[in-house]
Amino acid sequence: MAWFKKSQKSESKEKSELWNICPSCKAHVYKEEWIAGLKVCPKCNYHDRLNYQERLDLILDNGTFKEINSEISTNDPINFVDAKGSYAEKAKAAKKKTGMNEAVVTGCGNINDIPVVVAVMDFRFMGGSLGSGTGEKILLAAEYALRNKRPYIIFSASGGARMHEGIISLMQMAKTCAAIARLNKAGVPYISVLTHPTTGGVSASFATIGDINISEPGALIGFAGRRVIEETIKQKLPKDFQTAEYLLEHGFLDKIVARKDMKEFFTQFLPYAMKTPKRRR
Amino acid sequence: MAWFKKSQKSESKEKSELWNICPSCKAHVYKEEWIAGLKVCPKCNYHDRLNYQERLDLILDNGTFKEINSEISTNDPINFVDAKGSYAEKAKAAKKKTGMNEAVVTGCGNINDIPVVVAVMDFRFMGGSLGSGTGEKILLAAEYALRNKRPYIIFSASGGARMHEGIISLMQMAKTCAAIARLNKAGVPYISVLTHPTTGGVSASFATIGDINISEPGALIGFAGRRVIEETIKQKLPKDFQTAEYLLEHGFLDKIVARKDMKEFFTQFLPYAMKTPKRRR
Amino acid sequence: MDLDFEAPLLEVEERINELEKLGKGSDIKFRSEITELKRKAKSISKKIYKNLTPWQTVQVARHKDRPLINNYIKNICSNFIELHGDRCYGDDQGIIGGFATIGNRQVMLIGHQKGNSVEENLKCNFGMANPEGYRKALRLMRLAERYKLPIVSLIDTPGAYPGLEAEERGQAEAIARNLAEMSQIATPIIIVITGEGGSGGAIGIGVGDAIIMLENAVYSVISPEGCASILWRDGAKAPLAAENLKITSDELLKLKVIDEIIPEPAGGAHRERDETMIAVKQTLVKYIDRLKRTSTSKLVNKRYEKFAALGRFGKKKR
Amino acid sequence: MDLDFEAPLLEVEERINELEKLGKGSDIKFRSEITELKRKAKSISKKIYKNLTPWQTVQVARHKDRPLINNYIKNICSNFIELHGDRCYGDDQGIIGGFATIGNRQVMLIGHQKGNSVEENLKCNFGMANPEGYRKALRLMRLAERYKLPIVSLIDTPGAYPGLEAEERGQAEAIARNLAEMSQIATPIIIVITGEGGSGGAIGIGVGDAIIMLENAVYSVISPEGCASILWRDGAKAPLAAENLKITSDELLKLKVIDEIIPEPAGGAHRERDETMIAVKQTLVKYIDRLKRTSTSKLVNKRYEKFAALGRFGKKKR
Ligand SMILES: [Zn+2]
Ligand SMILES: [Zn+2]
Repeated sequence: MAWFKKSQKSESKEKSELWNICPSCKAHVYKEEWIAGLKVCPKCNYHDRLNYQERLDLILDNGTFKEINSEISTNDPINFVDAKGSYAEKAKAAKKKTGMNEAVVTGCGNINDIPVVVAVMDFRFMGGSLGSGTGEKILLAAEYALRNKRPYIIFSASGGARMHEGIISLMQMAKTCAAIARLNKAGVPYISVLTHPTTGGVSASFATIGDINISEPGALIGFAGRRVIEETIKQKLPKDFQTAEYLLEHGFLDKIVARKDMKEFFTQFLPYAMKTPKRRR
Repeated sequence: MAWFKKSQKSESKEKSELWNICPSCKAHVYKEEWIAGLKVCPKCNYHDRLNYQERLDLILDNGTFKEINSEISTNDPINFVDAKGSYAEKAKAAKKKTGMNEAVVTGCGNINDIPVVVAVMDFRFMGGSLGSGTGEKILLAAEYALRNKRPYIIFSASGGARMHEGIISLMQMAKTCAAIARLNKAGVPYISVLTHPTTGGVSASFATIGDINISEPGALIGFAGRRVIEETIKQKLPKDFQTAEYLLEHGFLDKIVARKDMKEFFTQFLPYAMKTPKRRR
Repeated sequence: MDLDFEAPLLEVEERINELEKLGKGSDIKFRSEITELKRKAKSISKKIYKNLTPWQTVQVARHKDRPLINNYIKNICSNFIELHGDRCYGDDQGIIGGFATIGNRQVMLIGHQKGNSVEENLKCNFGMANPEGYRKALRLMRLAERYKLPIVSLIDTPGAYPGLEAEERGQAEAIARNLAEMSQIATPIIIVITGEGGSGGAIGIGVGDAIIMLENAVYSVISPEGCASILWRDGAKAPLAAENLKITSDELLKLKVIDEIIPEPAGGAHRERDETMIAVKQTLVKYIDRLKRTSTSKLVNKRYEKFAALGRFGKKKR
Repeated sequence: MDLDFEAPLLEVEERINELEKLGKGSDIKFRSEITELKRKAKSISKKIYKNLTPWQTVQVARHKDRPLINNYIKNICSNFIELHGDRCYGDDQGIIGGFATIGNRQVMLIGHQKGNSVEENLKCNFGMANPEGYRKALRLMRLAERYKLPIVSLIDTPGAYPGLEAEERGQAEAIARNLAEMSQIATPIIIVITGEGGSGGAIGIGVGDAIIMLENAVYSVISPEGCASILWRDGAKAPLAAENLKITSDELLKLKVIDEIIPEPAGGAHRERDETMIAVKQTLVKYIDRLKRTSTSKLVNKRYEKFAALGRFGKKKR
């Protein structure tokens, strides 16, 4: 197949206008088809990352989303500077690139007429890292869900804690979990959707303690990074290590739901969870 | 060593007057020494079974034991008869042999002046099997502990459910666990001491759900029998399988306490557990 | 797997099948004979099933065509959402569970899974669960409590799996924990023994407010084979052990271990699967509605008293 | 493992040692020189320890002679009863726990165990716990709640173990579960970061009502080495990362992540072990007595607000 690889390389630039190359199997798919297929590869079922807007469009009834706490933005509690410059600059660039204030968007909306509170992380914003603004928004949305007795759904997508905020980012793990614990206590449903990728401090906080944890096919979910683990244990890891399928097998996921079925899944599921909280419109 | 085995055999009868043969390592130990050593083999540390009276003497302050519900005895709910005769006859024989009414003795007493409620199973009574009378006494003692806010300690020693009582014996597992659950809810301490052997339906009920689970060295503890497991999985089991040490390693025991240290252990432990219940004398 | 005591019935049924095949083109020719044979089959099956020995009942309870949890899910539930995992070690398929709707009532359904094919049998270990199965069941029951959903537990297992790894990971503790927790869960729990109620593996998800049993199900502290090999030192004495152990629904009703028997059609659940499952559904709906009327604190107290009374033969002394 | 920045101090200390050995028979001869050297040593150590860089503090926090949980148990606790096992899979020695009495106050003590010897290091995996360790800690904390005992948690870990089996058995879930549960446990929880507070592995037993830190302990979202290798693409830049990450006790106090710093003797905890441990004991006693005066429901609410406020920089909007 050497000839194919070769031609693939030389043509890739012009092709990229029309085609999308699957990050997983490298198949070429018409961009139109790629988008129509919800960024799921028709060849290998790879579920590519969605930005927050695409996720909201996918899951909520058209026009029902109302954002809350949109003004909450990044903070620079430790005036962090690394080799590439300051965190302040980096955050500014992320905001400019994404049009977001933080790595998560929160608000309320309806899923087939059932009111819910959602938090959607966006990997484009500094790798979906958990900073103080992220944690604060996730906590405030949980408190909103608690007050209004509405199910809370978090779509996580994150490389972990945002180390540029130092210890304050670590504290967001405890902070968000405390908010979830209050929902648990009050019987307000909390559903975690772990999308590709959900790792590090986010996997070790709110993302893995849903009443039910669901995920999309092939999503990467894990605590430590593959490279770190391989260096630690001095052996190669299995190919399916830390995939959604692996987590399902090991007892940490309730279900893997294909992207196209996600809204329908919630439509089926939510009535079971809605027995305590009153249904509001 | 053939000569030794031979001489052992021929002399064993007269020897048995003076010597005790360790059931585990077959060492000959003077009976006096065996008893003085609390039936623990000085050679291999094997903790031989104690009868209920020996256990009570070992653990409670002299003269403090007051038995409760001693009149509760065996029942024959399904009029069971097997190859060797009726359960009624068998139970009668067990009573005669042991002087007990059931496979457990319950009551209250003090451990170094700390009042406790105890249940002590006795393997001599039909293999310490869990019958309806056993379950009833264990439940009633739990209720007594609950009413009086005293720590409840069960010393289990059992081959499992008493199948001669059919389904009623199985129900004793749920019944006793329900009593323990009430103690848990009220914050009344419940400590399980799993002595040799604790298997089957007793291991799968009250014996493994102590606030803390402790055991004696080498005690056999397990759900299924070794032979059944070997037949099922078609392989030999490791030597230490289902020992107290094995359970400790696998996370199901808090501590292994040598017999001679058992009373001292409770003297150390009980003050930690006694913060809720009032201390009574 | 044919049941030998069904031989006269199977003979007639076979003849009916033959005739129906032959008669495909020309109905009239065989109609009266078929009608007659069917009447005969019914009468034979009634006769056989009225007088099943306990050991025969065991065979019926284990029959491969008997409705299994998968069949109940498919036939009497809607919107089933299976939930996986114990959040600790794995996902055992010997016990499955999830949200289900039964006659418009939303419940948490759990139960043993035996599997309908050899492949499935292996996947779920013939309904012999590992500790993960019991821990998953407990997780789901707690979730049901949080969501205020009644719990329906379908019991059908030869027993908890007696394996090395099961011991290693605490089979005993997992069952015991469930017994304690189920006694306190603040939502209605309805148990149905649909097939084999095998000892600790059965009661491990068998504590509830209503214990219901299909007519030809069995529920026992030990398998008849196991009992025979211990007390008779001869596994072949299983029929005798089955007789003595009192493991059939009528005996268990007398002992007050169960609250109600769901009658099976003549010929058994494996012969009239749909009819059986509908009967189960109706009974479940009845109990769900009934138990929902009791406050949960009262429910939990009554559940305690229910089990506390089992095996209490003298006068109360508490 | 000597600390290079301690070189001038170590030199003087060595000389003192020599003289003391020599002087065994004839005290007077060396007495004045020793006195003078000791004064010098004290002055040097004060100077060094007053100006530790963050990276030097990391070295001190990791020092092999720094008091570990075993030392605290031996020196400031009485009647320690270690409790084992997670009731699910195993007994991890990377986190240990049990009943302990500290100045007559009964508590549940938990904490990371690094080990005092190579053999112990291996047994407890250098304080890098597996999921079983976190689950055991949770079990013990729940028991403490049942018995109304305050919880003391000593933190000293490079991080949770990044191993294959740890992932397999849910390292992430185990830590997350603890974070949620600890926020609701109805008994006082006092956290002391005694050495290394390594990321998720630290906070996994680090949620409480009072967060206390030894002066030369560190607490960080990522190891300086890890941060340097990611953000500087050069692990050798660890000192720079340590500087930037703000991981020292004074910085964390400013950030309100901790409530109090326990000062260490000049020369560090590894040099004055007993003095350090007594200071820890006194602080623990103070907080135990203080927190016991608050009702548990109020305690839990305040704990929530404490963590909710971390990283809240704008005005409240709730
Ligand atoms: Zn692809
Ligand atoms: Zn011996």
